[in-house]
Amino acid sequence: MSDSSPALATHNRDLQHHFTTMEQQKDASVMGMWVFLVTEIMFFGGMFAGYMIYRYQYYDAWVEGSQHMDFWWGTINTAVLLCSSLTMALGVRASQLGRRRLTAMFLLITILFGLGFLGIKGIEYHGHWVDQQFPGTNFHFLGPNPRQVELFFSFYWAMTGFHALHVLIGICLVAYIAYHSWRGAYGPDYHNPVENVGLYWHFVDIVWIYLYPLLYLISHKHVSG
Amino acid sequence: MLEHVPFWPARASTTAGQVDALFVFLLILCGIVCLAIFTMIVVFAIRYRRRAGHEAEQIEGSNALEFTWTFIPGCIFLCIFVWGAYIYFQERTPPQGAAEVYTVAKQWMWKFQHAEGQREINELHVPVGRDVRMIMTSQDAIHSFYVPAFRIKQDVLPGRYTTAWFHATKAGTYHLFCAEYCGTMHSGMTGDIVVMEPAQYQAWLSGGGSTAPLAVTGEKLFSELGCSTCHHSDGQGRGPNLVGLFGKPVLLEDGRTMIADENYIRECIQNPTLRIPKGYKPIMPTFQGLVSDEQLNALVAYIKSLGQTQPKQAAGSSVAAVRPQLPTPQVH
Amino acid sequence: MTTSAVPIRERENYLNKEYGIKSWLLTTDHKRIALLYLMSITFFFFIGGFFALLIRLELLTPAGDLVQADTYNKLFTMHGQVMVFFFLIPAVPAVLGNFLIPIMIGAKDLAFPRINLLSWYIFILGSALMLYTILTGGVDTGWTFYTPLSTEFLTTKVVAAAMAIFIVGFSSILTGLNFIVTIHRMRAPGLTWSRLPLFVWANYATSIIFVLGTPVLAISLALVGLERVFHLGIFNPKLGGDPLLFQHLFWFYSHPAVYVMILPGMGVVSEIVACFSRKRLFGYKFMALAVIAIAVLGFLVWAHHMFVAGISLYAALVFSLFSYMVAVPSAIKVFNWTATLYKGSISYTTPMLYAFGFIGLFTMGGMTGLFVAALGIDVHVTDTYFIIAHFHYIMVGGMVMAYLGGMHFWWPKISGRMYPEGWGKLAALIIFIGFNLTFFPQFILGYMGMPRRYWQYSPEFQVLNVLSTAGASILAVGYLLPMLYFLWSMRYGKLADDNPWGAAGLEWMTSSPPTTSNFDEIPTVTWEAYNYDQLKEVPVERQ
Amino acid sequence: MSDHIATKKTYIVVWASLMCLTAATAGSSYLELGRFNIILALVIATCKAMLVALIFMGVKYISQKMTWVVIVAGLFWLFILLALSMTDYISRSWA
Repeated sequence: MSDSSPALATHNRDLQHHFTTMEQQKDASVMGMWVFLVTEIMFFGGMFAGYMIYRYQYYDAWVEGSQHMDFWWGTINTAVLLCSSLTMALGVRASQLGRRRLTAMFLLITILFGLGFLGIKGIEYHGHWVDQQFPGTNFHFLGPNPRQVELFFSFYWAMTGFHALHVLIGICLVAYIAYHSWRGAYGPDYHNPVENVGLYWHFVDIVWIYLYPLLYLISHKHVSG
Repeated sequence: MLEHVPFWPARASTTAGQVDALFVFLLILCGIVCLAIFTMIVVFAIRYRRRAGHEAEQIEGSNALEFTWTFIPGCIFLCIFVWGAYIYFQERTPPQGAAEVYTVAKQWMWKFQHAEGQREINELHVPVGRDVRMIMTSQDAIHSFYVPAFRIKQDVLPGRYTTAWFHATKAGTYHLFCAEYCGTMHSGMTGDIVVMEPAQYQAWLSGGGSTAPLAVTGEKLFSELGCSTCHHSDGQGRGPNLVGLFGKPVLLEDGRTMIADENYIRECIQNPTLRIPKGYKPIMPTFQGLVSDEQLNALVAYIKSLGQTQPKQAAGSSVAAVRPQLPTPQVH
Repeated sequence: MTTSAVPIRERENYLNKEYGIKSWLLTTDHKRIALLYLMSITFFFFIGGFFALLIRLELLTPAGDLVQADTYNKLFTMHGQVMVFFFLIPAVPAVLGNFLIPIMIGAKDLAFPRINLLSWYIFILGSALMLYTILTGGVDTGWTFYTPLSTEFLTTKVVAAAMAIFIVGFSSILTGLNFIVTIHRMRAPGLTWSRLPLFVWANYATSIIFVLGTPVLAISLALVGLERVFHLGIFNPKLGGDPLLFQHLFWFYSHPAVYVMILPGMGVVSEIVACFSRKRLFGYKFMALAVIAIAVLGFLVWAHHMFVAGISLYAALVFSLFSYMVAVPSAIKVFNWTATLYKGSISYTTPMLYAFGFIGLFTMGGMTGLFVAALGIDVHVTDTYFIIAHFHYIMVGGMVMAYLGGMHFWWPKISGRMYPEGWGKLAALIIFIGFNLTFFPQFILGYMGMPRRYWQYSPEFQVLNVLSTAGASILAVGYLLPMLYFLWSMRYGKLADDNPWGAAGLEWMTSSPPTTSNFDEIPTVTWEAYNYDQLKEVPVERQ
Repeated sequence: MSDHIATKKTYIVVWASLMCLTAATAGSSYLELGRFNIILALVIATCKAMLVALIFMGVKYISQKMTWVVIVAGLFWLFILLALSMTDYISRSWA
């Protein structure tokens, strides 16, 4: 709360006019970001609700669909995202320590991991497209319950698609932050943007942590890619 | 008495009386409460109007009052809930032995198939004094079967059956409305429910020419589509024996149990491999797109009629005569 | 309360500090952004109102004779979408809330001024898309976008409309986020939670709904868009998809959205009733608790829109029970407002007239809510004019009354001028009469069984429809009046004092209009909210 | 500013455990556990999410209690959405 006396606040170029102290500013920024992440939980939550309901109704079709996921690419992609989270965390740490070049470097590696993730996702998407596993008139499936499997693929594309969109947005944000970090916009006193982008990136990672078992690992009988 | 109230809608079913009773009760209750609140507001507003020499008295509030007006309305609300739920429970629980009318809704018309075989469009004849159960599905968007005089309404969904039932009490012609917005001519998707005295209804039934009961039509389809090659009534076929299946629980391959209701039978015809009974192979082809909704209704009516010991309707009896009933269904 | 010797006109304030388009379009001042919102939503209010008038004119006769069936369907669809998403939802939070919350809590601005501006630009982007939808042929899904009608059977601008609402949803999310953080982190020293005005509490509760509900609406509309554009089959019954899933997701937000449309109104009315009774609100703590309870319980009732839709019997029971639970805090609020009047010193100013109107109409709307929450009755009246009347009593009778009441109450603060009191009272009266004439007959129509969204109808419904249309034309006059005299007063109105009503609250302790930073010095709060015992009454003749 | 700064080692240990858990969840899908497959997978996923949230996102080090309230509220509302919509589907087939 804002009960710390304004007199104590040393003037700081990064303190916006409507805040009394840097601490108040930072608290507001952190809280704002978490509230935003809650909206993201609910955004994906809508799709998870649909996924859960249909999985309950059409479990066999879900197993069938899951067997056409690319197990290895999916697993590798999980690892890639986890690595990116590590470099992101190290980047934020570097900025807390005020080491701007190091921050920018870690952020750059994070971007590379992010691009790698999207690249692998692209390979997977391409494979599904070629195998006529994109819903609609083009969809073609020979196994049992083709319609419900199409439903599964609708969820696969929608959920991973929105997730990939978030990764893409994340990459842009990290790039922006990396640039400004390199230019020296942040220091040990003021690095809220770096932290917030970090939070966003980790959140997107958490979404994938759930998407991975829900989409790729429903059944043990994998068709390895 | 309510008949004389201007604008009061006609009442022609057993449900209507129940709904009206709760409605009138709520009208009186809410009327009294509203009146009390409005009177208090007016009285306070006049009595404590701002004037010279009068000052507001600061009152913090009163926990006792707050609890009172939390607790008492809470209890009243609970009673209303129970009453409303009771009516709804009855509306959603069709009585045994009701006459069945299969309904297909589409943009923008109502198609009815009586179990006796009569077909109607935008007009439905039913007798006074008999339970009638509507088994409804939609061919396109969501529609809603709404008969204000019966106080019943049920959305009609594509891809599955929803049901509603009523027991008409008064002869006459009543509105049938589509109550769920369904596109351009939503307001034109109306029809008439013609409630007839039983004798007249019988006359109407027999006057329609020679129509085969729905189950008989279904039986014909059953063999035409080749269903009978696998579904033997002796349990020796590649598919499960369907005699006596209806209404029984079915143990599925994945360990779940489902009741073989109309929706289950419908689903099995359209997506045969989705809910396979235990012990059977997923070899049945799908009939989605191959049979129309009307044909599907006939098939369902036929399968339901199989093995009914006490034929409850004309259709049931005629089919039971053709198909000897077998004692133990294989699927349970 | 510091009426300085300098004439008000010459004192620097947020309006005259800078001039020019740029100073408005690039402003981060919450007060200026509130005015930007005010202009935007007023524009949409009249568009939506125009659609409503056409609908009422069409329904003057049973035959579909004024417009084509498709046109009529577009009219009610766009009336609903424009009014709900582009007027009612942003009305009080984005205009009055934006203007007042920082001042009421003694802050210089919202926590994130640039995000506040961004939210307005997002709103404008969504608005542009909505206008594009309207101008290029419109959309006829109904405001609810029910699948599979919206995904498979319509050829109108469904995707554009869904995108428009998707986008304005983010504007609400950002506003809600900003309010939550601001109320938590920016309160003036001494302003504890139990000292906050109820308007702030109400907007806080609203923000909770914005943040937790809106994303679910966003994703359900996005999925409708994907289904139309890329033929994904999430709700497609041919693939085994369930159209009811869409309804679940849609109402998960859109039912709480009803509380978005009423909670801030409750906040406004609480301020007005306290001020013009010159009393602390009766049961302040319960009032604050009640708004939070409504916001939370409001999330547990959504499927009461689906009692006849084909949901399970047992789910219907659960949702009906929760619906009655949410009625309890609403009842508490009505009782407390009434009790506040007791032994007050009540003056009949325009805002107070609106507050009376609000309490009356909200009570009616709430009471009829008891009817529709009763499962047995809902089966009969859902999707009929009974529902139309019920939610218009809440949303128009409640929210629009509160919004107008609030606009009159804070107009001196916003513009620095007084509105003409006589005209104000006249307009309030016209609106009250017009409203009841428009919507009361619709309750009867609904119980008679007239379904909603009907372009042509059975002749026995005509008498009541004529009454309703007559009421709507009166209502239209009532709504035009305030806009005209507000505009007039901006130039010719009497200059307002800093605290023309003698009201409590930090917003009345700064100048009218406030300076850009709201306060010369951040106040330290040592008093409870609504400390009318410590305030001097403004002489009656000066009001 | 008194941020808690975690050590590099902490982050690397967390990352290594996340990788192990990923391997575990991938491996567990090869076991035939029936419906426990999904439960196990979700338990592991939740452990991973907790690690990321607590350490990488620094929830563990945040002094504000409000952050916890916000997170719990978000998860609780997600639960409302999932649980209440599921009540409909589960009970539809009840007689």
